[in-house]
Amino acid sequence: MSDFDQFRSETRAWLEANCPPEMRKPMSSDEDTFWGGRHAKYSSELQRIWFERMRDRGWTVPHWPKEYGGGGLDGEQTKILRQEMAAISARLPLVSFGISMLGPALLKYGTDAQKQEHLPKIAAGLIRWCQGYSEPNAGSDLASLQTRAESDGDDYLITGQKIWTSYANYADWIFCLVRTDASGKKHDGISFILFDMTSKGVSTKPILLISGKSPFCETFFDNVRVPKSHVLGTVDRGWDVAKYLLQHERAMISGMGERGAGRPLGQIAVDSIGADAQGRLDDAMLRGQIASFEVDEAALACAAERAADLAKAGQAHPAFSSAMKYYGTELNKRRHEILMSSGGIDALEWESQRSHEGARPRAWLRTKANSIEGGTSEVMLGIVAKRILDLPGA
Amino acid sequence: MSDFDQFRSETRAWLEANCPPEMRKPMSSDEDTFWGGRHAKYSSELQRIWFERMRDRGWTVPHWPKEYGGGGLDGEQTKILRQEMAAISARLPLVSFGISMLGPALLKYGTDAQKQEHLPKIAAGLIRWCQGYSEPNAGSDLASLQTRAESDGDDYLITGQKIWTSYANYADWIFCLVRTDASGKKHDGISFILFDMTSKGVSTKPILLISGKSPFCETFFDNVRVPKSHVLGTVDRGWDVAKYLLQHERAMISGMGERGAGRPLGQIAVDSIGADAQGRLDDAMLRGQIASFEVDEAALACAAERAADLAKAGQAHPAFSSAMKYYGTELNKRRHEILMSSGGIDALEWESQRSHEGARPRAWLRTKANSIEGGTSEVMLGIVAKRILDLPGA
Amino acid sequence: MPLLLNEEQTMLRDSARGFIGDKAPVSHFRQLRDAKDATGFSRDYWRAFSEMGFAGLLVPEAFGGSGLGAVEAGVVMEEIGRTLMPSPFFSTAVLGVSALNRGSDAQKSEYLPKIASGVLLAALAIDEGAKHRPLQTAMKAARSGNGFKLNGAKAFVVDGHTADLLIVAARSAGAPGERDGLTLFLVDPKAKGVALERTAMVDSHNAARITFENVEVTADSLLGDVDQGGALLDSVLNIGCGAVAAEMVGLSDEVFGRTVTYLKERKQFGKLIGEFQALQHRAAHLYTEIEVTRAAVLKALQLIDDGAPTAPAAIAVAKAKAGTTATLAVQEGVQMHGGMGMTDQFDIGFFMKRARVCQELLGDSNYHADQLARLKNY
Amino acid sequence: MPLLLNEEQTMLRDSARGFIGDKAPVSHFRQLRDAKDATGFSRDYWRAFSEMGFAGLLVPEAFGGSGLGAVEAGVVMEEIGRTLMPSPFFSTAVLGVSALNRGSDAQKSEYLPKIASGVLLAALAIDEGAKHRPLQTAMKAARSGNGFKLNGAKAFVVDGHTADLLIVAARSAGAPGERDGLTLFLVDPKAKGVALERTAMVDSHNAARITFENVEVTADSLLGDVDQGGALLDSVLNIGCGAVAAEMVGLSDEVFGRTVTYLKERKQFGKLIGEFQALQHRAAHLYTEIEVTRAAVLKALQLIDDGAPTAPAAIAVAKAKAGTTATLAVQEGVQMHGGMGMTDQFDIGFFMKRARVCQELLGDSNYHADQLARLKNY
Repeated sequence: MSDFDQFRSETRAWLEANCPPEMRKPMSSDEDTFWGGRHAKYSSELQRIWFERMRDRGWTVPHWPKEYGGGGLDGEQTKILRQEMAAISARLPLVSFGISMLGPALLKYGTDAQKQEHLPKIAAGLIRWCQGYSEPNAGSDLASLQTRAESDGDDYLITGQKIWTSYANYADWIFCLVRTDASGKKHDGISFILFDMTSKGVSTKPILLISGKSPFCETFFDNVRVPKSHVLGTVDRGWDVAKYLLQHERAMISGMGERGAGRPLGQIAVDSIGADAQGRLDDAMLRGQIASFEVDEAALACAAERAADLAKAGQAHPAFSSAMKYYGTELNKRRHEILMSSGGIDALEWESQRSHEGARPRAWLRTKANSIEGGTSEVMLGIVAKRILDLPGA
Repeated sequence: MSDFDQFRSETRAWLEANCPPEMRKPMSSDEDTFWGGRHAKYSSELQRIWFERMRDRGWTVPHWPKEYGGGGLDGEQTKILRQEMAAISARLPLVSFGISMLGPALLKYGTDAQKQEHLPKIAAGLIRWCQGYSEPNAGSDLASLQTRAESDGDDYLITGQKIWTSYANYADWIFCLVRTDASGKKHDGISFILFDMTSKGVSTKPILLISGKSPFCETFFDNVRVPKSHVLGTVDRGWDVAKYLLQHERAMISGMGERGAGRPLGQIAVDSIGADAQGRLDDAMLRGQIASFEVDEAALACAAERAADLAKAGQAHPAFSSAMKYYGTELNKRRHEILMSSGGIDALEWESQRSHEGARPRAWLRTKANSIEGGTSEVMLGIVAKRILDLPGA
Repeated sequence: MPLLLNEEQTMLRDSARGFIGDKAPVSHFRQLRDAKDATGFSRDYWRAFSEMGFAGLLVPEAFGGSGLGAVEAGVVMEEIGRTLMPSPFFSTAVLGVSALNRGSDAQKSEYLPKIASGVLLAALAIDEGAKHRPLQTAMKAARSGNGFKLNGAKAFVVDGHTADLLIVAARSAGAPGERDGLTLFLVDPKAKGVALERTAMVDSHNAARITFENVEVTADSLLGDVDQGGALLDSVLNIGCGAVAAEMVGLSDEVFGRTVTYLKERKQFGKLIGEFQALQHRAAHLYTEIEVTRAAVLKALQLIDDGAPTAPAAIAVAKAKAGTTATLAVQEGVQMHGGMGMTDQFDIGFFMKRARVCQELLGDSNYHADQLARLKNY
Repeated sequence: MPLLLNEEQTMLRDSARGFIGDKAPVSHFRQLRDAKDATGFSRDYWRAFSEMGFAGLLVPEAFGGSGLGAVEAGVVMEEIGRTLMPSPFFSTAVLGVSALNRGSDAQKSEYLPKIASGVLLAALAIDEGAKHRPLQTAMKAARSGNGFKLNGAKAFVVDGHTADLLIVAARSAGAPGERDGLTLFLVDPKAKGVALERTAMVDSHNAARITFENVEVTADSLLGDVDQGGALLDSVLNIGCGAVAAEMVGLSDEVFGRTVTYLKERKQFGKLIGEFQALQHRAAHLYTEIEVTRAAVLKALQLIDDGAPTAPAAIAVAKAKAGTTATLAVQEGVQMHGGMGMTDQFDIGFFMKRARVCQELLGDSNYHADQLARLKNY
C-alpha cells in the first residue's frame, strides 16, 4: 500500500468517525455556511463540532503549513482529502475570503510578522475578511481606482469609496487596493493594504440587486488611519499582488458551478414538464438544449480537472484561469436559463412559500453577475487574446 | 377597378399567353440562366422566345425608362409584375450585372451619351458586363486598391490586377475601379471606368474554389488603353459611385436566399431521415434546429419586405442594406449546414451521378463565401455600428 | 399592404407613446412595485386609457368600441413594452375582448360596452401545468342540470386578481392532449367554489392562481359551442401571442436604446466602451435582430387582420422570434451595463424580468418553433 | 490518473508528429487528391507506420502488436488530424483491431499479426441510411446450412475499397431499431455477391458503398455470438468515436493555429487583422472551446482504457463536443481567411471538408447529445 493509499484510508476513516451526518446533507440556505469571524454564529451545535474538529486537525486550510494553523498536506494529499469529503458530501467546515483569497497572497507576499499575525486567525476562523477592490467609476478598468492613501508619518489616511465589497457589513478586516501615488501610470502607485473595519471613518451600505438582497455593499472610507506596516508586498506595487489574487479568484469562480451537485438537469425538467412514452422529456426542443448544455458542462468539468493537473505538473499557462472563468460563468448562466425554461410558469413566482421565496428566479438573476464580477467575460477574452494567443495590440 | 388592378389583370393575361410552360419550371442548372452578351447562347429555343418577348416589352428591365429599352413601369407596377411572374414561377428572361449593378449607377451618374450608349445594349442583352472591384491585397479594405490608370493624352493606360471578377472570361465589357491619383487619402483618387474586355492587355484566369469550378476569375491589365470619356461620374470621385453600387449589390445578395423556393427544409430532412409515428422528423435535435432556422428565415423574409416598403416610402436608412446583407448571408450559411446534416452520409458524395456531382456539398461550401463577398459580415456590422447606431470611433 | 404603419396607426402610436411616456414611465411601475400596490396598476390611468379609446380598441363600434384590429393592439402593446406600464390592456382589451367578440349577441351586449368604457375587467384562464399547453387542459366541466359544474385549477391567470369576469377553458369531453372537447365558460370570480390567490411574480406584474371546486355555471355562461372551444381559443391565442410579441418588440427596442446610450457614455480603459469593436459588433447584431423581429411581428398582426390562412404560422414565427430577440436584448443589456446593470437601482433588470415572463406567456420560443414545425409537417 | 499524456504517450506523440509532419504534410494529401490516386493513401507510408508499431498499436503483444490502448490510438489520430494524412489507421488499426480483439483465438491468430505487420487491411461496414444509426441495421443474415446468407447494402464504409477483410453488421433476428439480433460477420470482399463501389467523398478520403447479394458465409466467419453483436459493436464504436474525436481535436487545433498565424500577418485598413477586437474575442472563445474539447476527449479515452462504466457517457460528450468545436473552428478559419480561404489553392478548405465528414462518421453531434440524454434518462 502506497503512502497515498494509506493516507486515503486513514482520512476516510477519520471523516467517517468525525463528520456528523447532518454535515453531509446539501446546504439548504446561506446559514448553512460557516464564515467565522469575531461575531461568528453557528447555525447548529453540529456545525460547531464539525468546524472545531476540522480546525484542530488544520483541515480548514489543509494545504497551508502547520505553523500557520494549516494541515501541512501536499498537493496529492489535499486532492485525496477533497475527494474523500466529496464522496460523503461533507460540507466545508469554514468558508472565507481569508482562506480563498487573502491567504494565498499572504503566503506569497507577506512578511514573517504579517503571516504570523493573520494566517492562524484565518485558519481558526477568528477573523473574517472582505475584499476592497472595485470602485463605482472603475468597473472593469480596476486599475483606474481613485481611493487615495495619503502619507501621514507612519500612517496612511485613506479616503474613498469601494463597491461590490461582499459581506463588508459582517467583515472584521478588509484587504484593499488604494492609490499611494497618483503621479505615474494607472497600474503604478497602487498599494495593497490591510486594515480593521472597526477603524474610525469606515462605513458600509448593502446593495440591493435585481435578484433581491445581496452580500454586496458599498463601503466608504473617510480619513481612515492605517499604519504603513499594514501594506502587503511593496508600496506602489500592489497591482502585482492584486493580479496574483485575481487569478485565484477566477479559478475559484470557474470551479464554482453546480456541476454534478444535486438532481441532474434533465430530470429536473422531466419533474415539471413530464416525459413521453419513451421516457424522453416532453419538450423536444428544450431536451435538445439541455443535452447540448450537458455536453458542454461535462467537457468543462474535464477541462477543470486537466487545468488542475497541468498546474500540478507546472505546465499551466498562468492566464488559463481567465479562459476557464469566461467559459464557466457563461455556462452557469446558460444552466440557469435552462432551469427557468424547465420551471416555466412555476419558476416565475417571486415570493411564495411554494417557490421558496422565488429561489429559482433569484438564483437565475444572480448568475447574470457571474460574467461581470471577478473580471467581465470581455476582459477575460481580452486576456486570452493577449497573453495566450499573443495577438497584436490586444 | 383601379389602374393597378387593371395593370395586374392585363399583366397576368399577357404572361399567361406569352410565358412558355418550360420557362415556368425551377432552374436546374446554370445553363438555364440567360446572360446575354456578344456570344450569348440560348439553352433552348423556348428560352430565346421568352427572352425576346420580354425584351420587346421592355420587361428585361421593367422599371427603366422606355427610351433606354426599359418598360417605364413605376414602383408599384414593377412590384405587381414581379408578383405575377412569381405566381406562375416564371424565370427571369435575362440576368446580368449590367441590369443589377451597372445600370442603376449609369442611371444616376451617367452622361446622356453614356446612358444612350450602354443602357439599351444592357436591356437588350447585347453586352455582358463584369465588375472589377476587388484586388488580391485589398480584401475588405476595398479602397486600398492599387490598379493604376496613368494619364496619356485623352486616354488612360491601366495596369494592375483584379480578383473575384465573376464571369470575366465570358464578359464583353468591364466596369472597374482604378486609381487615377495616388497622392491623397485612399478613398480619394479612385475613378470608376468602363472598357471593352477585348482591349489589348486584358487577360483572365478562372479561380478554383473549395466548392470546385467557379465563375470567378483573376483579371490582369497590362497597359490597357481606355479613353478618358469612359469614366463614369467625376474623375477621382469613383468611390461615390462604388458605394452607391455596393448598396445595390448588398440588397441583392441579402434577397438572394432560396427562401420559399422548392421543397421546405423540414420535408427535405424527412425525405432522408424519416419521420416518427406522429409525423415528426426522426431526429429531434435536428428538427429543433430546422424549426429555429425557419423562424429566423421567415422573419428575415418579412424584414426584406419591410425594407422594400420603407424604401418605397422614402423612409429607409441607406445603410440598412448592410444589416440585411449580414443577416441574409449568415442565414444562408446556416441553411446549408442544415441541408448537410439532413443529407448526412449521402450529402458527402462529391462526384457521383447519384449526388448530381456533389451538388449539395458544393452548394454548401459555396455559401461560405456569402459572408465574405460583397463586404464581409465584419465590415457590415461595422457599417451598422457606425452609420446606424452612431457608435463612437466605429 | 405595405409592411409599415399607416397614417392612422402612426397617429395611434404617437398618442399611446405620448400618454404612456408622460404618465407612466418606468418610474410609475417602480412606484407600484415598491408600494406593493394591491391593485397592481393605476385605475386612474386605465380610465384615461378607456377615454382615449384603448380599452375598446378591439370592441366593434356597435358595442361602443373603435372596431380596430390586431395591428392597432400591437401598436399599443409595443408602447406598453417600452415603459413596462402595468395595465389590464392585455388581459381585458386584447384577450377578453377577442374572446367575447366570438360570443353570442347577448354576451356581447352585456360585456363589451362595459369593457370599452373601462368599468369591467376580464381575465383568461388557460394554463394548468408548468408550461403553456392549451390542448393539455384537464380542468373538468361536467354537465349538471341545465349547466355545468367546474373542477380544476388554473395558474398564470394574468390580472386574475382584479378581474370582474373570468373566461375559463375547461374540458367538457375527451382527454388531455385532444383538441375536441374544449369549452370556454364565463365565470364570475365571486361565484361559490372559486378561490383566488394573487401570485407575486418575478416581473412584479399581476397574475393569479385560481381553483374551481364544484363551481356551478348556467348554460348562458357558455362562450361559443360546447366541445368546440378549440377554434375559438386558437383565434384568441393568436391575437394574444401577437400582442405579447409586440410588447417584446417594444421592450427589446427600449433596452437596446438604453444600452446604446450607455455605450456612448460609459468610459473604461480611457475609452467610451462603445468604441470597443467587440461590443460594436454585438450591438449591430442585436440591432439587426430587433429590426427583423419588428417586421415579423407586424406581418403576423397584419395577417391576423386579413384573416389569412397563413396567420397561424406567421404568429408562431413572430412569438418565437420575439422571445429569442427579447432574451438576447436583455442579456446583452445587463452584461453591457456591467455591475450597474445588476443593481435594483437601475431599470434594466426590470426588462430582463419582464422578458422572462413574456417568454412563458402563451408559449415560449420552443413551443412556437415546435408549432411551426407541426404546421409545416415535420 | 492525471488528465495529461504520460511520458510514454508524449514520446509516442512526438514520434507520430515527427513522421507525419515530415513525410505526410498537407501537401501529401493534396498530391494524392490531385492525382486521383487509386489507392487513396501511400502504401509505403503504411508500411513505415507498421514498422513504427502504429498498425499494431491496439493488437495484444501476443499477436505481434504493442498492446496499447485508446489514449494511444487518440494520440496518433490527433496527429493525423493535423495534416489530414490519408491512411488505413482508423479503419484497420482502430476499428478493425478493436473488433477482432473480441473474436475467437483462431480469428485473432489469423488476422491480428497480419494487421500488425501492415499486410492486411480491414474495414467496418455498419451504416445503411443517411445517418449513423447502428440499431437501425436492416441488412439480413439468414441461416443457411451451416452458415449464413447475407443480403443488404452498406454505405460510408471507410477504406472499403482497399480492405482485405470486411467486418459487417447484420441482423440475424429482430427488427430495425432493436438491439438484440445484431451479429457481426467477417466477409471476404472478393466473395461472390459482394459488389463494391468506391465513393468519391467531399474530403477526398476513402469510402465505399457495398452491396451484398446472397453472400454465403460459414459459421467460422461469425465474430462474437449470434444475435449478441450489440455489445461488441458498442465497444468498437466507443473507441472509434474516441478516435474520430481525437482526429477532430488535431484538426481544430491545426486550423486554429493557421488562423491565428494569418491574423498576425494579414493587414486590412492599415492594421493587422489580429488587432481587431471583434476577431480577438472570437479567437479567444475558439481557443477556449478547443482546450475544453481536448480535455473531454482525453478523459473519454482514459475512461475507455479503464473500462469505466461512465465511458459511454464520456464518449458521447467527447464526440458531440469535438464535432461542434471542429465545425466552429473551420467556419471561423475560412471566414477569417476571407476570400483566400475560399480558394482551393489554400489548404484551409480541406479541413472544412474533413470536419464535415468527421461529424457524420459514427454519429454527429446531435446523435451523441441525444445518446447522452438517453443515458441520463430524459
